[in-house]
Amino acid sequence: MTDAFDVNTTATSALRAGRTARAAAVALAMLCASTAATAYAATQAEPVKGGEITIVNGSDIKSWDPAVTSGTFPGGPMDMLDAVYGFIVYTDVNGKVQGGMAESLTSPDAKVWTLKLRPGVKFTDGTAYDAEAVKFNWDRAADPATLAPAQAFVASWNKSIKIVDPATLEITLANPDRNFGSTLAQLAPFIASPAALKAAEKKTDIKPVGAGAFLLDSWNQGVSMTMKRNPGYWDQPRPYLDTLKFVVIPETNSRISTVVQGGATMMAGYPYQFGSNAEAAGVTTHEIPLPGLYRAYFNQTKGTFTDRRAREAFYEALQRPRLMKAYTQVEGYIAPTNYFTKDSPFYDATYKLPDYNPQHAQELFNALAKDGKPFDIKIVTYSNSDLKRLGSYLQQSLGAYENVSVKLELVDQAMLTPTCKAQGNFDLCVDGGVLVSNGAEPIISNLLSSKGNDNWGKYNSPAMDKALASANATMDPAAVKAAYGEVQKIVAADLPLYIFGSETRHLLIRNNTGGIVPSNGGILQKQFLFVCKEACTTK
Amino acid sequence: MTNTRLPVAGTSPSRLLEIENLSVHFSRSGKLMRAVDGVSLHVAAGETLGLVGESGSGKTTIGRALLRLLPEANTQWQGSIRYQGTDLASLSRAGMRGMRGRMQMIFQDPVSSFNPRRRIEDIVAEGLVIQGVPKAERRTRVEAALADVGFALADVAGRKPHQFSGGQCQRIAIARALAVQPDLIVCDEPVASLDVSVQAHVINLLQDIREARRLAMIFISHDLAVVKNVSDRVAVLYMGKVVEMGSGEQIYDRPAHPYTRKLLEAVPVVDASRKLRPAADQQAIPSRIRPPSGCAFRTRCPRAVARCGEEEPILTPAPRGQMVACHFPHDETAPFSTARQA
Amino acid sequence: MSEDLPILACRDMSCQISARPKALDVLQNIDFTVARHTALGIVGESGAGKSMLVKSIMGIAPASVRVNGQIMLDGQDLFAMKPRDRARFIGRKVGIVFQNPMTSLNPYVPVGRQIAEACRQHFDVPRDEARQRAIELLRTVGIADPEDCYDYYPHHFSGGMKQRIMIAASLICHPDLLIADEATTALDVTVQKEVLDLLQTIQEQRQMSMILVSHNLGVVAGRTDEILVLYGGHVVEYGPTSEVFRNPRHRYTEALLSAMPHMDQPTHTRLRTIAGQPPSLANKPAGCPFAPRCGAAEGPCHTTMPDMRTGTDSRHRFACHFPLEQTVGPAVVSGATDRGARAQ
Amino acid sequence: MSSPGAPLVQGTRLGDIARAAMPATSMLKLPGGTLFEMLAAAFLVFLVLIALFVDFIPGLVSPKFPYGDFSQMPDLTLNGLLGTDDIGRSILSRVLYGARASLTIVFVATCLSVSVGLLLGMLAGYYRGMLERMVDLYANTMSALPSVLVVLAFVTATGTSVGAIILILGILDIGTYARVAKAGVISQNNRDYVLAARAMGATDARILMKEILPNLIPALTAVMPTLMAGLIITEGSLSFLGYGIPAPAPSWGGMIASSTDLLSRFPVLIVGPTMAIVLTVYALNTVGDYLAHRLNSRERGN
Amino acid sequence: MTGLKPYAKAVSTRILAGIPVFLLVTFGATALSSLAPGSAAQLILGDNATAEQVAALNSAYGYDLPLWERYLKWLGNLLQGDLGQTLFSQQPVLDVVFDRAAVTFEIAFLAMALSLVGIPAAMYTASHPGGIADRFLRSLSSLLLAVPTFVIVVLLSYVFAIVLRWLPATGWANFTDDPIANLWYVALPVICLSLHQTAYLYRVARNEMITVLQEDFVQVARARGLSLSYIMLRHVLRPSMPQILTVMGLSLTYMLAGSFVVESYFAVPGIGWTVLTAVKSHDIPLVQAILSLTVVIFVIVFMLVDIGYAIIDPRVTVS
Repeated sequence: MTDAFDVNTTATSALRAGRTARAAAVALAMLCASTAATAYAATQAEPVKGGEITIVNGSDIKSWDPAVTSGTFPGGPMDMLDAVYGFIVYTDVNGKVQGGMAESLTSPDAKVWTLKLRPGVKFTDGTAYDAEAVKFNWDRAADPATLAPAQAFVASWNKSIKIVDPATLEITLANPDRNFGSTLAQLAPFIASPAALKAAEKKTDIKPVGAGAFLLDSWNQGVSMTMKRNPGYWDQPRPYLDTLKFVVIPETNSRISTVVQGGATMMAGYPYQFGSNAEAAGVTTHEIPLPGLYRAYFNQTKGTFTDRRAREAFYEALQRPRLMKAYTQVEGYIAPTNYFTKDSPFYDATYKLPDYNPQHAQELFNALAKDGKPFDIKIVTYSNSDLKRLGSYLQQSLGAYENVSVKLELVDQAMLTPTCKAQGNFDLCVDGGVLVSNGAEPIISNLLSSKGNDNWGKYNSPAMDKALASANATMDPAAVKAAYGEVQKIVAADLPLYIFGSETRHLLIRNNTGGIVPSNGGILQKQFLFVCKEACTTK
Repeated sequence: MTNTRLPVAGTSPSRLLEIENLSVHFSRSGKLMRAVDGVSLHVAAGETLGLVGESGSGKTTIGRALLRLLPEANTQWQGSIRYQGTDLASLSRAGMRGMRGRMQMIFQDPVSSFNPRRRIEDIVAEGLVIQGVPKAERRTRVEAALADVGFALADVAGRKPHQFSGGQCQRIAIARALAVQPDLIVCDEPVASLDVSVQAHVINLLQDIREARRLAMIFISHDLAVVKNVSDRVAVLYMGKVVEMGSGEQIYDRPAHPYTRKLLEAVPVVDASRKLRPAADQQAIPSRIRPPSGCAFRTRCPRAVARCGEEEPILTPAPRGQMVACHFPHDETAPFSTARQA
Repeated sequence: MSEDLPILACRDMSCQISARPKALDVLQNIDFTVARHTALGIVGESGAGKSMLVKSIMGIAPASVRVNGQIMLDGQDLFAMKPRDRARFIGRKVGIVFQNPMTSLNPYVPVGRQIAEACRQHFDVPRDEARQRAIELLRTVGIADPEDCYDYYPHHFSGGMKQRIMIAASLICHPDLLIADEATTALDVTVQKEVLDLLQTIQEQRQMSMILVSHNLGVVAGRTDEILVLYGGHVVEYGPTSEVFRNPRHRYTEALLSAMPHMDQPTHTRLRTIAGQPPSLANKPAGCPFAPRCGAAEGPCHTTMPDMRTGTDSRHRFACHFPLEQTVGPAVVSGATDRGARAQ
Repeated sequence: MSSPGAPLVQGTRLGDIARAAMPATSMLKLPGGTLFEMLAAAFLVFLVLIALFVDFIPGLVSPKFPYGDFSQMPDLTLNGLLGTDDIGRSILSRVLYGARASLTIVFVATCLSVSVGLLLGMLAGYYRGMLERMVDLYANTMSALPSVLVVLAFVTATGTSVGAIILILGILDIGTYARVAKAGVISQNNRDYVLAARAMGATDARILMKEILPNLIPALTAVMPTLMAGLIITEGSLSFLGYGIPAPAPSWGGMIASSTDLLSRFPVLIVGPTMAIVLTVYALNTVGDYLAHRLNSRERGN
Repeated sequence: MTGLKPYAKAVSTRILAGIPVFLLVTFGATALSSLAPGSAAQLILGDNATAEQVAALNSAYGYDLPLWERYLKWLGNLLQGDLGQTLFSQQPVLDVVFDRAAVTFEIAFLAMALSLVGIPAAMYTASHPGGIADRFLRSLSSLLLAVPTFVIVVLLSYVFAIVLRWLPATGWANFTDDPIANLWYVALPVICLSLHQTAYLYRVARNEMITVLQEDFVQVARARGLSLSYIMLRHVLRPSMPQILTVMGLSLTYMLAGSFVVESYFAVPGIGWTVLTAVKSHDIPLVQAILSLTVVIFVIVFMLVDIGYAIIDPRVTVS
């Protein structure tokens, strides 16, 4: 769930976040579900047609395969895929599923879902963006050979897709899933022209032919990508922009100064990275008000952390706000008490993760040593400077205890997932970045259910699986809240993850940028973007 | 006084070293250069053979060839070098190593002929170590060799070459050669880089040693006066060939080859009684890579006629007894010696 | 610029190299003159200070060398001039040929230009005229095809040829004085003779003065009018060449003469040796520099530097407390016993 | 052509005399070098002492544990002299311990490349032929490629461990040392003392070890500081790019890298490690120049 | 020295010597794919790929073949002018490499041109050794040589792009598209690259000139009363050039491929940055192509240097 960009970014100032969050909340109140006419967060200006916007990312995509998606965060690979394919549905900042390329995705019982497509939408090769095309893409994603990360998810329901008419599909799930829409938006949102997909012999041959707001004009691998507006886009007069560019700049500082100097329009990051540049003329920061969690995986299949006492000791040994400060160099973090934070509707104050308690932690370390299970861990994380700092801080803080031994392994970007997820070669694995947890699902299941896609620590608790299943199976808010109460209870009891901070993302943007509509983890809906004639984004 | 000997064909037992038809060719970037071209020489025990000639005449190459010290790359040589009947050319490296105790060399530059990082006593003992002389004996022999050149071991022990002057270094070099008790020493310009006030020392020393040990020497020098002083016999080299060979008196008083005469005339003489009359002649020195046809000296020779370009003169006995390679050898006394005797 | 004014006069000249712990005296109390149309030989072994003397006269001694005293060139006091003017003045008045023809010519510049450049700089001679002069000089020094050779680079020439080119270059400004600093040392005997002959011819034809610097007594013997013997930075003997050779008064000169092997000695003649080593810059004897090696040295020799004395010939001067006796007659060069009689 | 005609005093070129008497460009000249060169050498000695005895500096905190709050400005205490880093460790302590890391890596890598390079270079220079061509090929290849690229490619393959970094840094300079050694052997091969040893019947091995090797040491020593300075920079670049010695071990490049991201907020973080790298490289270069100059004048003096 | 012969010889010698280097380097690049953990396939397929799937894709790319076979195949394709396509964007590698090389060439050449100011500076200080200018430039050049490029880059971009905002922090415009913008963008990278280079060139040139100044022929020129400036220009500059040329050749090859830090920090799409990301993402065809280019550049530059020697030094017959 991470990518190069995410790796380079991290947390935020709680104070700053709070202020911007309020401003954003006002704007969000005006957000309307199906039309985008009022969807200009913090923007007063009227949309202007034409112009060019440049989004700076830290790395380039590896493939145009619509089924191979990962990282719903701005600057991640989905950012570029979205411009070409468009989200079929997306989750808005309130956690509500909205229509994107499709008109709506609805269900009366969380079991049978109806997807209504917009009539007359065409791929840029002229073929129809219709039910057949959608089904083709999903069938393809369900094929293990496609290697889609969402393969298991899609395969659990793709057989049941019923094409009602060219603009309507009916999907019947095996089990009710309240969060089907947001999961879909996260895992399998892109539909490419079947013709283009069929034409490609190898994955790398896939040409980006979608029905999204933009057309790929040129791609200079690792450097930049230029897109032109799709003249046949369904939602005229959108997209407003003539040209959308993505440029790759690996260095965070260079990215920031590029935006500050006007060399690019926006980059995603965290206020601590922006520093005084956020105050520079011509730019502003924009919070994406989606709280996310920083977490690390305990390896629960082998090693020290199979013992709950070790996990408890880990929690108790460290001051999490200080860890966050070490990570982001910014003051004011509050340690999350559980998976859900205070501003979540599911928050339950009863069940709390262990707090800082060095004496008890030391007792636990001693006890573990006495039992012949010394606290001897390997922390695996990325080698970028933020995570290196985090890892070093963990190592040095734990090192102050007796009977503790900590190794730190910093791995290359491409190697973290294989090392942690595939090989399970770690005790604690930190992949950095926040995992957006606004709607709880599908992320919470991915993290905590025994079959969860992001459950790198292989946490396995039947009670947790059951609680998560029941939360998903109902549309009744009270039942959901009760189920999530149970989840928090189990989390506090089992300590399946190390949850150490919460954060929202920010954009550093030129202040003449309008039409900022975040979706999912913060990826902007590019068709709304426009260039104002003068500064139009509030500071 | 001088043991002048007419060169005789065939091997005689008194001949310590016999070089026959030695040719050495260097190839430099595809071009072949004949450094030595069909040279035959011999040295008897206790005899000093002087080799004179200008730069590039092949003196040094001959010296190195007969000790088999020429670089192996880009060098071909042929001919036979017999040392007391043993053909050095056919010896293996190890076999040659055995011979090295009997032939030694002294080099021109006393400073560069010593490894600057080694101590004098080690340098002098080097040959003995290699020849496998036991340690106890080594010391006495080093001491003796140093004593022969006027040093006490105690004075030089522990010191490095740079602490000695050029003349002292050359004496140490002699000691190094003597330590292995050779029968023959090749001296390659041993006094060329020494000041006049110092070179006399070294020359006298070499003479003393030669007499005391009945050493044979090959004395290579461009300085005709020095060669005259030390040599029993003298061979004059020109462009890799022996052009004249005979006793010192023969060569110096009645040089038969025009080149020898030219050399002798050119030697600056400490004679301030009259101001010299400058001559205006000058001839180009021919290329080593493409030597002229016939006699190599003909381009500089005032006596050259057509025959000299067609036919290469071979070394034949001249009327006065020396061997000369010239179609028209001189047979009068040298003009300068006439002047002196006048 | 009168004709009887010497072309060069060094008065009480000395050179010091600034060094630690103390400055080194390279040359001390050098006094000599070079008359017009005459040749002076300067003789000395290595370290005697020959090179430094030449460089000091030419004004090209290294920056760490301090030159004191007075050098009058063509009646002008060199040290009274500004450095730039001095360099130009010397460049015009003096031609110099150095020891090593291989390194004295810039391998990157055609020889013709190296010959012509000085007169282009000093006299603003137009390019073509300078070229003509250079070609003429090349012809004078005996280079065949001088027109073609003008554009050749030094590596096309042999050592002797290069030295001829150096001589040509030294003549381009019509100098009054030609200095040949070991100009033939690196050459083969036959070539050496040719070059020496050339130098002498030119000096005589062009009515120049010449300084012939050499370590080899034989080189200067028949070719100079006067000779200056340097030892350890001092002038030990100075006088008419024939007089000095016939009748050396300083014991060093005499020893040097008798230490040389001669071609008219029989084979295996023992040479007379001089004990010890020439003095080094760092530890010079306090008195006569030759005293430690001199058989006749006594008390004062080791403590005081002898003054210059004058022999019967007033032009013959020498610095020795106990000079050799004046021999009469031309027959014997010196008292060296084993050298035998040398016919004159 | 080896016959040296009549070069009686050929060794004395005018320039040599001039060179020997060149004025020192610095005003104060100490035995053998300028004050500045002495200072540089003293600094290196100091650095080596630090690397050896950093554990015993009284009052110096560990480079791995926090000393104060994060990213603090420098103060006048020992540990706070250069401030604290982004997780509260004493930058001074990390710089000093980083010296140990850098010097160890560079030293061991240099030992490796010198020993292999020397061996290859000696054999190549002595026997020429195929071996010489191989050594040339290797050295050419290495100089055709930017060192950071070679190291990166290698480290991607082996992973970042101190051993791997030492190995690859060592491999980098083998070619250069081999070339220097080779040139030294070739220039000595026809020196009279080698000929003399051969005339004495010395075996190749004996000539190489006893005659040639000792005289290669100065030339190698003279290039060593400069190459070591290069290695310090390469190692720093490697750490800077994130492929250096693994954290939390202190390394100068790594410290610079982690301070780079925070440059606009805490510019002071970059000062300590940058100074350390710059001074060390400066000192090494100065000493290298000095050695090269000394060697040069001695060589020419001969 | 007759006609073009030395040049032809320089060219052929260098090409012949370059071939084994070329083979060795490109073979190394090929081997990299088997040595490095992870693979392009892994990156393309994403985190969910199983080992079998990765292996399958690898075999589709031919990465399962034995190393030498893969290498021969690559060589064969190369001879047909086919360098393959980039693994991810499917651009022809040749186009990518030429595009990016043009960028790097521009930066490198400008940096080289800028660094030439070191030569007149060296001429002045070499002829006035020990003077104020000499001491100042010597200290300055030593200092510049001691500052690693990555520090220079960080500091200069901090000062000029972030604090002062005089120059753009990143970006690129092609000279053909917009010459002014091109110069604007190129300024910081060029300055960063050339600082080190200038210092190095200056030092080499100064030391070489000091050495040449002690040559006998300079003493002769001085003895002939020629002016110092004339001596520097006519007698010192040219003999110093071979050494200077060697250094320029070496640093040009270095700059052409070695500007990783500069290029990636300033996001300049040159080959340094490209090869860096290509190595990280296992884009082997790209790595191979760039390394090949590096070697070719190396050979060409040294060929030019040799030709330069032959032009400068009349003695050279090119060994």
